[in-house]
Amino acid sequence: MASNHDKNLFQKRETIDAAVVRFAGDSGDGIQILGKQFTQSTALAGNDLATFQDFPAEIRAPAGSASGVSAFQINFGSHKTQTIGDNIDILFAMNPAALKVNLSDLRDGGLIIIDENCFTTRDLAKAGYDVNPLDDHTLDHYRLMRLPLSNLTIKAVKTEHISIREARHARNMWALGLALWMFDREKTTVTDWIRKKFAGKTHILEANLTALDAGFAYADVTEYNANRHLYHVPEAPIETGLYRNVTGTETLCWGLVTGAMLANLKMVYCSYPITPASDMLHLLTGLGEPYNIIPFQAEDEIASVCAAIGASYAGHLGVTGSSGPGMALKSEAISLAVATELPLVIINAQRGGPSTGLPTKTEQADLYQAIWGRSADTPLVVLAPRSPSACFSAAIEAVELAITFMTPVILLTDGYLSNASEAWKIPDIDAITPFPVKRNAESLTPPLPYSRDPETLARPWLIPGMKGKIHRIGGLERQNQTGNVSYDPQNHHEMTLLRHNKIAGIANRIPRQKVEYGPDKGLLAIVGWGSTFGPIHQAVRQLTEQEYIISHIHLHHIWPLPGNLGTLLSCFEFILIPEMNMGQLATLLRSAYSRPIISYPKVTGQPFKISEIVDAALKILEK
Amino acid sequence: MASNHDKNLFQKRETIDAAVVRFAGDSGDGIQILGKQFTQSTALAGNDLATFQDFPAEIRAPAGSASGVSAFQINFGSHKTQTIGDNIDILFAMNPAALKVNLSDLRDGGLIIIDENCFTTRDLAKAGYDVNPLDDHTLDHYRLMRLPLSNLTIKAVKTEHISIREARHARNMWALGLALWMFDREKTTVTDWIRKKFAGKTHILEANLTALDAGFAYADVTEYNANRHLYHVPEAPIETGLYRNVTGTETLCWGLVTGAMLANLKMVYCSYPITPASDMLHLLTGLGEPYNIIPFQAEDEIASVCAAIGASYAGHLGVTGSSGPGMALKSEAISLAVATELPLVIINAQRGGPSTGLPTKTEQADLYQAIWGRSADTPLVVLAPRSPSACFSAAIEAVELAITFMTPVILLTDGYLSNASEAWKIPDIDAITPFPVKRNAESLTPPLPYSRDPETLARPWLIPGMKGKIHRIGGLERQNQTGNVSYDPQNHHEMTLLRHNKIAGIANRIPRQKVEYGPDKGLLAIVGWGSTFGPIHQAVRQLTEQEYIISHIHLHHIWPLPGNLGTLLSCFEFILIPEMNMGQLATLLRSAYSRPIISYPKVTGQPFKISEIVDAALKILEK
Amino acid sequence: MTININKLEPKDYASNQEVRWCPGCGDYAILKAVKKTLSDLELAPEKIVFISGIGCASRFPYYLQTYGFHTIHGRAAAIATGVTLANPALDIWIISGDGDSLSIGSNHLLHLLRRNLNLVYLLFNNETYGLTKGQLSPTARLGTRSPTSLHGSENEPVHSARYALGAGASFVARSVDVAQKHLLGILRRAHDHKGTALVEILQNCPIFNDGIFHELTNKKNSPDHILELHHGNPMIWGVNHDKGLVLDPVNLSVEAVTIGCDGISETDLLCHDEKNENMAWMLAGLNRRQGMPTPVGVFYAVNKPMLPQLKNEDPGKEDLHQTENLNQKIKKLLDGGHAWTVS
Amino acid sequence: MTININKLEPKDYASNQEVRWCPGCGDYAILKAVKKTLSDLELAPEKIVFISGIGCASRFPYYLQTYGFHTIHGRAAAIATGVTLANPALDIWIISGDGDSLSIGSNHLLHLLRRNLNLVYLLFNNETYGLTKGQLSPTARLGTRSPTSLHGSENEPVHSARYALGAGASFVARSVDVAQKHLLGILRRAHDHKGTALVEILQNCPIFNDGIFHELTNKKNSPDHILELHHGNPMIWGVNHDKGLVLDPVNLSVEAVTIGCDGISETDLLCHDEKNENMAWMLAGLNRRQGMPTPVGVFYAVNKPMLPQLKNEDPGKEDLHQTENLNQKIKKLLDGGHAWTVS
Ligand SMILES: Cc1ncc(C[n+]2csc(CCOP(=O)(O)OP(=O)(O)O)c2C)c(N)n1
Ligand SMILES: Cc1ncc(C[n+]2csc(CCOP(=O)(O)OP(=O)(O)O)c2C)c(N)n1
Ligand code: SF4
Ligand code: SF4
Ligand SMILES: [Mg+2]
Ligand SMILES: [Mg+2]
Repeated sequence: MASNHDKNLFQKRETIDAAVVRFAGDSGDGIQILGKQFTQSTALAGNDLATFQDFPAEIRAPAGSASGVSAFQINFGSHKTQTIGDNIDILFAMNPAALKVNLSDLRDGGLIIIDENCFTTRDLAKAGYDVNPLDDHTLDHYRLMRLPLSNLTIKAVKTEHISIREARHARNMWALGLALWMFDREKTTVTDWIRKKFAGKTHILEANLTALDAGFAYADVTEYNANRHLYHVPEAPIETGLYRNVTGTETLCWGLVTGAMLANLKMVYCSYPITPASDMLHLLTGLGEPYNIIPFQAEDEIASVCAAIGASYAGHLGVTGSSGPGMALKSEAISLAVATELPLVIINAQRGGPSTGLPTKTEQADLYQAIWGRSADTPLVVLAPRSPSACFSAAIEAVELAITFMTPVILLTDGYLSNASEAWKIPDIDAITPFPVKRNAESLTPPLPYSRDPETLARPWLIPGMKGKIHRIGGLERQNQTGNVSYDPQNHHEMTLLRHNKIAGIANRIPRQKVEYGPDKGLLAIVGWGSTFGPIHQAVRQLTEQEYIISHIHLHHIWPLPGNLGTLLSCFEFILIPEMNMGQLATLLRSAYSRPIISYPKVTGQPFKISEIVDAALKILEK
Repeated sequence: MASNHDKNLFQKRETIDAAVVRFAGDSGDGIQILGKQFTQSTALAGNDLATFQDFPAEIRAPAGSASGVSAFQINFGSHKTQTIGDNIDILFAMNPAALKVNLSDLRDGGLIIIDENCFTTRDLAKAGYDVNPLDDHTLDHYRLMRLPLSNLTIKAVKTEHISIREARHARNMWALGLALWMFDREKTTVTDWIRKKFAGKTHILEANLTALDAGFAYADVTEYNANRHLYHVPEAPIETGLYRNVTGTETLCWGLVTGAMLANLKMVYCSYPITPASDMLHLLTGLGEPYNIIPFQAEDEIASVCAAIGASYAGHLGVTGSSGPGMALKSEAISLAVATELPLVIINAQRGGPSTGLPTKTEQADLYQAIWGRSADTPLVVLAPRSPSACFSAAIEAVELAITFMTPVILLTDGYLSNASEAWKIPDIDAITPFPVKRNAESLTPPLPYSRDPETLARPWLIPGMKGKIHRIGGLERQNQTGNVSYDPQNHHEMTLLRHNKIAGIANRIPRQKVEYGPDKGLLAIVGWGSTFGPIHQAVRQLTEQEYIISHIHLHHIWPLPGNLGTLLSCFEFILIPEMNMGQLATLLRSAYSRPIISYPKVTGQPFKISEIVDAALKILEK
Repeated sequence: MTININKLEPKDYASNQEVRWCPGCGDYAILKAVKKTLSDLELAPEKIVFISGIGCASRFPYYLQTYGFHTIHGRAAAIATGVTLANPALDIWIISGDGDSLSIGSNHLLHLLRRNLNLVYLLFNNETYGLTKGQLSPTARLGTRSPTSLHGSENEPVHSARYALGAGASFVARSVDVAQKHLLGILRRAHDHKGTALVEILQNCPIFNDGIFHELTNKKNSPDHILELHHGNPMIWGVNHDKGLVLDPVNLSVEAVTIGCDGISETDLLCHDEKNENMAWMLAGLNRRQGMPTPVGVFYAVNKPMLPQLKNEDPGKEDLHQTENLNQKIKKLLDGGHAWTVS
Repeated sequence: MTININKLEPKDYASNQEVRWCPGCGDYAILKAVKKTLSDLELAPEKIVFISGIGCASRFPYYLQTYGFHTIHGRAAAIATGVTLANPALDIWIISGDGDSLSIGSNHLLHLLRRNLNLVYLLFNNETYGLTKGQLSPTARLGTRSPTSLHGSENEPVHSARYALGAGASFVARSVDVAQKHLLGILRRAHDHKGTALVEILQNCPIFNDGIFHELTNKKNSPDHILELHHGNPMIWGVNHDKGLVLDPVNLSVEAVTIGCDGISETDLLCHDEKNENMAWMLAGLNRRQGMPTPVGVFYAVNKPMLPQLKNEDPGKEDLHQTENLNQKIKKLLDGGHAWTVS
């Protein structure tokens, strides 16, 4: 897609390979909308991209304060983009607090665009600035673009129907207009969206359109420094296909819907609100009946997992979703699902902990809990998708494993995956082989609830309503085959082994672990899991470009681990595991393969930077 | 203590080294009382001993059925006794079901004493016998003593004030009398006990005394085979001191009381009934205020741990106790205690799982949950006493660690430890150094709730009521030092590390791990933890006597592991870990030391037999 | 919800599992009444599900030849909620003890009652924790001694009926284990009710709490202590059928009177009105008051909004793909009107 | 429980932490009233503890210069129970939202009320989940739209006052965030009560549920919608002070009348009696009924058995060894009369 702003052809656009832009402002400033619209237009411009949102923990922290800053970051470029970018190239700071909080992430020489109308003494004080940073040497290392953004917006937008306050609210559209211009974009997708969104509210609609135009035009027509900041980012060489921007929350939910459909099941989605899992409940509630979803907001997390178990017991697909503290509450009931061998899909959108911790920040610290966080021996399946795109297929896989092996499956996502977005190639549903639940259990002889499929070791899913299959299940240890209560010592040992072997056996039915990038053996493999994929991958690429020999292995199957993983790891002298926790996967792999592993923990509530991983790898490579 | 039944000196007593006796009958038969009284007299006779109770899961399963059988086993001898004995020498089977359920544990040639009045067609049917085992070849390998025990009791006891039913109830005392005679014991402790227990109920009291005498006299005066079954077990060479018989439940509770006293704290014991933890609640409730205990039966496990946290927050010692499923429910709140760094003692009396599992059976399968069963990174201390005696000091240690390091401490016991009894040398309380909580926090400058003792990394225990220390705490991540809410990324990393290092540092403040028995290095070390001590120890002794070179290492500090453990383990070529779970300690040690370990799981709800461990060790030793 | 089959006898609803309660336990009588009710209602066994928590009472499902799920302590209501959402065509019964329902599980009971799902909830109240050996139950009356209340309990118990009314229940009833005829009537009423029907069954635990309901069960003078509620009828009780309830409008309370004394006749008495929540409330508090009878029967029965019963078919029979092109629908969802083509 | 100090002003009870609620949130007004109450009661800040769960409301303790514990979702009551057991000499306040109290936390609320520990419980009812962005709350009225009830909620909400009465509460009151004077009066009454004092405070959430209490808070016609309860006074409301409540003894219900119509005069009206549980029950249900006002004030206040307050001293001051020889006592315990000597 080429630029077609003819009258400005004389303005020179710098062609750049990629850019990291962060929009930041008060949580009331509409920053997320700004970011999302910019993202949409970026995608349509053919760039690959990744985004990340950063919210304050308070619903609405005091306006203008550091704690109230909301930010949206996008990394886009003409090549495959797998992280949100280590350092920002361009920072839109809509108030002093936004500047203060985000400045340290700006690269040297980066561009700052500020609304100078907001740098009043009062606003500066709220942000915690003693001296106006525009006046001292704070910004010496950066390029600064001061704009009277509020005033320009108000001037453009104010009519008799629009109050000054309302007019000022359109600042985000003014800034978006400017950003679109800077990156050589069409306005049409945004104007379409505004028309749809504010349909019926004529004045607001007009105000937003006007502000967008004004911002766009400002750069277009004024000469004020604008030509210093005009960029063109060529299209990325992307595989052909149908694409759309998605967050992990969306793909995960759609994956569940698709998985249930492929299994010929309705999904009963039972949850209790908790950040960042609530959005799944909202999304699935919105889809509702037409998609064979029965959404249920329970009274707490215990009730939500129990209702999901009840739904699976009754023969539909019980799914529950939560985050760390809620997962802890669910653990007793998950034990029941393991003991009774009922299918259950559990989504854990991990966040910063322990306890309430940092609810709006990301972390990967619930791996221990997922694998080991229940009383007694309760093996189950744990999966961890690496990206928003991967959430879709992971959800389908979770459904299939749950019903094939009659087991709970825990899907570990995190705050980053939930909110981050990327361009997703929409898969062809028709190409996925359905796995409908076989309900012809009528023919099984004998109809024993704890008889087993010799291949999977799964028991049959006999459900209430079936004639001739009447039986009782429960949490007391049950007799092999019949399922009747049994206190027999040998039977308990046997059943414990059966439950163990059933899950262990999955190791050989999942794909072999492959090396993501780099050679199959060598000095150093960086092993990651879940959402750290992007930064690890880019780090390994960079190092490879620098001619280091290094590999990237990324785990998706956390439990059971792929059958060949031990052998694969033994082909590397060093294993480095960067994780957003104190070293949980490292513990798991040490315990599974009795081999030394170098753990690189980062527990800041923020994703890894590429450079951090590069540095950590270099320490080993250059030893 | 020598026998002084003069008139029977002509009867020859066989002197034996040790004996394993199991009393078994219907749960209504008073078997546990029988066992306990026999145990008391055994202890007074100077033997070392260990006992174990086996209850049905139902309060009262159908009389006469296999599921209703209750048993009490005692192993006693003239040497140190550390297990309940692999095989039974003498089985008292008060009904056919008791015979059926227990026969397989009787050694070849063992003695069976039965009440032949109970082998009616009806009773046999209830027990599931098609043919009377007294009539076929079932008992060919054993010695059988048939007694009309019911009739003998009724005949002896029945008066106008005692109904036949009541009279028959005294069967257990008749059997006890017989057992006392067989092992050359005094009746006095039992008669004293009967007099106390039934004081005021003259007829019942008389009936019991009479039955006891009758049983005793029967053996004494009749010649019916009795001289074939007279034993004398010489005193064990026991360290001098004051002794008493204790169960793990008792010693643990007393240890808590003592620990709180040494800390100058009251204890608020908060619990919700669950087998086998309920007995602690009963016992501590019984002690109550005079012992500075505030007992609290909460509405559920969540409330009980929360109340304990509240009590610690307010400045007394919060303690909570439960079993697996209840522990799962507590995990969210334990995270809060870790995050806020409050002292808390948590007792987990493990039982068979998963889910409701086998509530009255023993298991060691909550190790994973104790160390890893919470959301996010939540390090805390885990201890596991090895025997009823060890529970006492472990409880004191738990209190001291909790208040010294401002941390939750989990104490893992199990169904076996809770109910098993042994002869305990009562420790000298005055010899234990007190560790009173220092309340002079008034003088700390600055009075910051998250400042730290440089040595322990513990924060000060500032409690409501203190002037000048007012502060707020909570589950959101808090700023180092001040404790104010902080969303700062670096601070979160730092606080996570501090919490981690505080617990990790304990590794070097606990005693170095020593080898329990055998050389400090060699081919094979058997590593155990918790209640498997006895059978492992005896197995290692036996093998050593057979001139194998083998060592026993027994872990008490499960987390953090003792600082020297890694080095110690590296001195052995093979490590064998027998556990009553699927290999949880094995996983932990592999993950901690990246070294291979041979796991020997047993998940039958029953303790290991010595022979099982011997066999497992031989497989390695003879390779 | 019921279909006609060759009528099954009560014994046909018994499973092949040995019943394992203590001799004399009130649970036996309740089991008998439930089997009779299933038979009377001619319910198809495979359409019935009994869901319980943990406790002596909660072993109940094992003994019935129906589907059964013995779950975890306090969560039967939550699990039954999921079962109902997934397959409302089932005939769902919850079995739970007083500890299970009103100690650990009360939050779920509250929300079940509020949501008013279509099922029957039998609360076996023996005022003790049977299975764990007799600790203090939340329903145990003031002064109850137990291993956890050695000197007698010091707090008012939870009164199930009051709790249920406070939670917004649409049907609240009470019966007694050994009062078979009464119990059968109540079970039928409960089953007929549309919405959640809570039935408190006073149940004797001969082991840990023997005889606490003796006043209500002994043949001789129980009529002096029980008030049988009948919609529309005056509230009368007593061995001589001469005691009654009247309203004291000044003190806004109900009071006991004797017919024939102080000029009181039957027409002065309050008539029971199942649809009156204020009357239900007053009656639910009666048993706490000296000299007042314990009411049994239906305290309250009204229609309230129910958590909508989705038109689910039996999951075992359904083919979701038959009715529509699901693939097509999902394709549309994934596209969402926001997609673009890279070519 | 209060000691005299140099009187502190309301502002002296403010912590140095920035208050972080949305502009216009009703929580600000409640914070103001609480600080004023602490000052009026002359409470020593170091003797006060505020304990909260999780939610916007539960951030409250951070903003007070008293001890404070921001715990976990739904468990404030349970943690406060432990605090009270350990040190009843403290002045304990629980702060909790409607979701915190009546969704995840209702089991603890039930048992707290039943145990009747001596503390104040402020339930901020904004009929929504503020902190997690506006999902359906259990107190949200029928038909409420939210991200989890797109077409309007389909079940009767939990009515806090009714729930509390059903749970056996000894003190139940209601006030409104912006009704400062009324709120101050209620807070003082609650603090004076011996036992658990539950105060429901209707609180506006301008972000997710703006104006749901508008009827009760707008200056113009709120008197037509609010009934202020005063013990012993007839129940009258209305802009013209002419509406009243009477008892309909036949239907056992309270009904609204207009003074001056149908010969009704003030003396015909029901007088409020805080000690009457039946009246409390009827009043607690009023707001659900068309044309009825929402009562505010003290619904119910009686003395009930309290979980015994142990004679604990301040744990910070105690030396347990001073009063008796504890070692001796424990030695006796360990011996227990069952010991024997091996020599
Ligand atoms: C999470 C959990 N906590 C505690 C228990 C132990 N437990 C089993 S049943 C029960 C209470 C039984 O009382 P009730 O519900 O009244 O039933 P009953 O036995 O009297 O019929 C308890 C505390 C458990 N199984 N699980
Ligand atoms: C165990 C757990 N579940 C869920 C959450 C998420 N959560 C936090 S506050 C809240 C509800 C808030 O509603 P309310 O109690 O009414 O308080 P408000 O914010 O309205 O003041 C929820 C669901 C959590 N923090 N912990
Ligand atoms: S303990 Fe009580 S309730 Fe339980 S089975 Fe025995 S008699 Fe019944
Ligand atoms: S979301 Fe609502 S309740 Fe929460 S702070 Fe904002 S206005 Fe107040
Ligand atoms: Mg009970
Ligand atoms: Mg709320």
